[in-house]
Amino acid sequence: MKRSGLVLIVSILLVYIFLIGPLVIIGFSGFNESEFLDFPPKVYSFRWFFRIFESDMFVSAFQTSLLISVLGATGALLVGLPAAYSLSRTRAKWRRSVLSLFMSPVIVPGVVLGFALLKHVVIALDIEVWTGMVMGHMLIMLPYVIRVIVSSLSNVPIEIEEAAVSLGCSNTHAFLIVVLPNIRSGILAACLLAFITSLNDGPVTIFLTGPGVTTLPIQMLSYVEYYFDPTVSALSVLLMLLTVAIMIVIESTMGLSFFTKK
Amino acid sequence: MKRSGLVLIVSILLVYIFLIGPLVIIGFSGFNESEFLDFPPKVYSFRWFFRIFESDMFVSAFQTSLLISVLGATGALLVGLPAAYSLSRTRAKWRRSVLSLFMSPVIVPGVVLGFALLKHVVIALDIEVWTGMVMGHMLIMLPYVIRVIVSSLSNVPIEIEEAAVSLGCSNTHAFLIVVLPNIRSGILAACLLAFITSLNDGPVTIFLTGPGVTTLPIQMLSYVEYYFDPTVSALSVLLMLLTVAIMIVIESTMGLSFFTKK
Amino acid sequence: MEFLKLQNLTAAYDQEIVLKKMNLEVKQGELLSLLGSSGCGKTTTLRIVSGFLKQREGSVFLEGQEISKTHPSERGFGYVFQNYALFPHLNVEDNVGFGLKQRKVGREEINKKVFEMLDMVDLAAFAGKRPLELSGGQRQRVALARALAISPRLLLMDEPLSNLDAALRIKMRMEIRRIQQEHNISALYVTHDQEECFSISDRVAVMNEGLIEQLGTPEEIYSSPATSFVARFVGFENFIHGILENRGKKLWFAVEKGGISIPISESSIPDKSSVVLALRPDGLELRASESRKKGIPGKVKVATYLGKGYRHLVETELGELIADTKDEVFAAHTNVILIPNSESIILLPIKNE
Amino acid sequence: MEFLKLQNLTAAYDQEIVLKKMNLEVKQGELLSLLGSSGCGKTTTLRIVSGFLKQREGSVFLEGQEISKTHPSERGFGYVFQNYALFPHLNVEDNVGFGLKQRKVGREEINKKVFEMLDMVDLAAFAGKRPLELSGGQRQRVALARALAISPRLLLMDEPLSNLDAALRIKMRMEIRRIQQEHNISALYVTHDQEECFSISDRVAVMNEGLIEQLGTPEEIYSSPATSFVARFVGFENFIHGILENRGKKLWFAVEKGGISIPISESSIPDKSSVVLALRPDGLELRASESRKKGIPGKVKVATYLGKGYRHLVETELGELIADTKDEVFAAHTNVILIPNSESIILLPIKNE
Repeated sequence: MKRSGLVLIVSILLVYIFLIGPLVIIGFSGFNESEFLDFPPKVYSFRWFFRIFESDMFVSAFQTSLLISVLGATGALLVGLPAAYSLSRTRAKWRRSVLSLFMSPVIVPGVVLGFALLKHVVIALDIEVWTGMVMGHMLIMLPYVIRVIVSSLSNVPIEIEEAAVSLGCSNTHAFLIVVLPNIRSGILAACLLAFITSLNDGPVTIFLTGPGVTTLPIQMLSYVEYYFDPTVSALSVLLMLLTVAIMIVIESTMGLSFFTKK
Repeated sequence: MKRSGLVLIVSILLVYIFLIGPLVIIGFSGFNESEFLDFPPKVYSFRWFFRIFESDMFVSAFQTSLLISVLGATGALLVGLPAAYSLSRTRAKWRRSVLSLFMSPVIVPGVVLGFALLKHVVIALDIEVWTGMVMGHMLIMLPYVIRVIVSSLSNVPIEIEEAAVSLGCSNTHAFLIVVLPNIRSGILAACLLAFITSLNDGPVTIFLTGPGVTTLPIQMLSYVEYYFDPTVSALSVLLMLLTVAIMIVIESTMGLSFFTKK
Repeated sequence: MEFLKLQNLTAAYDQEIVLKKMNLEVKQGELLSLLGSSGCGKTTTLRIVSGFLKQREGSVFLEGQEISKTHPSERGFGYVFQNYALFPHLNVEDNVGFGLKQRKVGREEINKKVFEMLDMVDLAAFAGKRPLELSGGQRQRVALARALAISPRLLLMDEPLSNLDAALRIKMRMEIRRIQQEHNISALYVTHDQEECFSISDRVAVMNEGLIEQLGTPEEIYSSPATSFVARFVGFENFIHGILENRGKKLWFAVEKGGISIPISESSIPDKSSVVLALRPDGLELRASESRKKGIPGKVKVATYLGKGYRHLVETELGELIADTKDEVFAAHTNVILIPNSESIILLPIKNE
Repeated sequence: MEFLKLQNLTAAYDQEIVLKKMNLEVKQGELLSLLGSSGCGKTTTLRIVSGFLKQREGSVFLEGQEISKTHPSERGFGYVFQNYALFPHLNVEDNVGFGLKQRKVGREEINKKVFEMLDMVDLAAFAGKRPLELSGGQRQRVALARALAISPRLLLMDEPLSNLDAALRIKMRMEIRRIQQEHNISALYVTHDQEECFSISDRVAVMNEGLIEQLGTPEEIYSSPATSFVARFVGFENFIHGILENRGKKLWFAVEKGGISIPISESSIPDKSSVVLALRPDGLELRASESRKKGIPGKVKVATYLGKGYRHLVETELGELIADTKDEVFAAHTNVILIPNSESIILLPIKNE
């Protein structure tokens, strides 16, 4: 039986147009020789891509972004892994439900979080800009890390730990030599997902930037306030390619179902 | 067997401190009579909450936010529902995988999306600020709407549609009188989730604001550039309360597992 | 004229062919079962008859009329799903009345018919309940009532009992059989359970790899399986390869290894053919090796208790054979003689594979 | 001295008590099964013995020593899980050698033992494979080899066969029985399947609601169940309430309704007691009502074919009774006489509930 009528085909098309359309346009614009928008472009070039790498401001912002994301991800993993483990093995429902509420990606508006961190932690405790930024990003990543690792742990039945214990392992030893090797890909996915979330973050970061510490998205924001050339389009293309590449890595390690689950 | 050793307890505590700590501090600061940070506050008051409602700028920004979110959610639902349905019933793997890639919440950096919309749609096609803003928010919400409805549809076995058809319904009729009533709570959850995502969005919106069209988070951003009193803390408290309330509604309609799934 | 006729049905998912030019006829008032393990094409057949799946080739006729192009909603067949597929948002009464409502039957009449159906499945007291409030067996009965409420021309059932526990399954299959017989309903029933299938069917089609291996009454299939596949399905566990030999008056089944011969009562298979001899575990008599009786010598590997008797795994020159006894048990490592009961023997032609 | 002794074990999840002062003793070299439906406490018992669950009260003794406080990793028990619980990232060889490696055994010795175990379960050729590359039966055998490689003092098995299909289940249970007997392993086996349990056990403890209903050899339990619960579990399907009466020389079982009396051979139950008479479906002989034999009159409601015979659901004054015949079949609505076979009758005391 043919289930997909005209309505369905149209709606799928609309989704593609809405979701992919802007990205296609931005792509064309990044490769456009001209500084103005003519669609489709008359002459294609890599001109604006070279411009990015010539510009000190973008290169150093990217380096900052990278460093902050890596440090933040490491911190989030160190705190998140044991938390995810105990969360996935606990029987106490209330603990699970409270934590899971905070695991939801939208519970804390980024603007609120950034503001809170700036005013009450960074300024109040007189913390360095760098430290504050890393802390902020660790906070953004923590929910992602925990959620992905919890989901990965749900595929490791508790019985294999018990099997290891019954064969002579201590509990900790069983975790290290039996659980950990089986959630390696989950941990990788968690880090990568957290990494791109952090890399692309705007609202939290905007509060925490300080002299010399600016991430790429924030730099892009301030760039377009003054210039209006396709450099940012080209940069967007690169950023998207990086994101897509990472997503494909996650998809191939964790399986397709990873993104369709919810 | 006691599985949670000292390490686990410490890590759970850290997670709570990291995730909830800033929110607790912001809460105290919102209720603090004084304009300066003294923790815990010496005198509590609702002073800053009243200030919000006295300020025209916040009230109108909130109205704008609300209107944009509602319109965007409606649009996202109209496009997303049929798309989600055909996505959940299709057997073609490639279509599923391509779409699911775009369903991932981080694939398109908000800054990139906002920039693309501004430069290539709003400016290029000379669209009104309002229209652009609603379109932008629809775009933010679409992935959430589709994912939640797909997940909700996965609990409605295709057999109940076939049962309806075998009893004399046309395909469309079966969808309307058998499928739709069973995903009502999923649709509600999808709309609410999309709504708060849109309400709290910063990076996309920041590009699309124009004269007279500013959302609450953006207004907060520009407020803290000039003032540094606890009004924004108080507003953050309200925004968080709203978010938590909506989350609790979703949790009670869709069940606890909704947030722990991924 | 046949009531339902399937002609040269061929079906495939993507590149994989799951039905190969299948032919089948169901008589009016008959319950015909499709029996086979998963992937044999039984559910595919049912889905083609229901119209939810399009065949690649072939036709479906109902009372002589081709219905291959009729939309499933217009075939007027009742369908009972494995997962019941009740409408979760409707109560039992509305579930059962759903089909009649679609047919724009008057409310009075719907009400009357619904309660007649609910009485039939003994659930009149549950009319106001939602499906989630019912037990598995009750849901199954509601699904049956719902399918029967539209007075279907044909009832299709896809493993309707497989989600129930053993005791309930036995009870429900008697119930389904009773209702089907009392109302003279023509039905196509899909299952993988041999006993369930036998207990409920007028005729059985044993399917394997998209083909019907054997079609017949349960008694025919149980006592004279036509192929090794069917034999295995109905409890034959010992299969011995050998040659049929006509030595004077008697027919003998001869195995090269060990020079063992077994007398055969009769067979339509030509002399000197290669055949497979099949025996159920209770068709092999076990004797202590001192008994000097003629038979297959062997050594017990394991003996296990089944409740109704003992099962022995016996190592012989012909391979491992399984033999059941009623009361006597032979311990592991005992030397024994296995005597085939010539009445229980079945000879099967060797299939070229 | 008993090998394993469970004394007054009480266990609970939150507020729900799942084991009630349970006592059990397992002998050296014996395979004892815990049989019962889900929620009866059988798995809880196994988990307490393994140490993965703490009892609320009571003690576990192994060879006279209390082990309740010993960590599971130091009990030295082999544990076979329902889902096998193989380590997915290790190959078969490393899975089986895992326990020995934890014990810091030398590499040479591990290698020798691993291949001895793999030979035993006939999987030596699969040493390099990962668990995911194996079939269900192979995984199950690896799990068994892994548990046995540490030469466990006690082998614990939790429904090890329930994820396998029927044919493999029968094969594997013979295999497990053979290995257990040959190596004289003491084992505790948990299952809900009566036939599996009987075929594999030296003794069986039938459990119900946290208590042992009956403890005995499979033969004892099959032929003389002590309670209706056990009787139902081992295939008794007819239960008739009545009174035991001593009329002169003979004992009679009398039912008020219909004035039906059934002669009883002997019973230790005192005269005039209320009892339940239990019969298997094949303990009721079916005769046409013209036969004038004494028995319970009834009317056939449904007759179904089982392969090995026919099953009849018969409506009588004593309720619905189930009777099996071997060859003869009585169609629905036939009037019949049911004659209880006095040797098959079992009398059970009435339980106060």
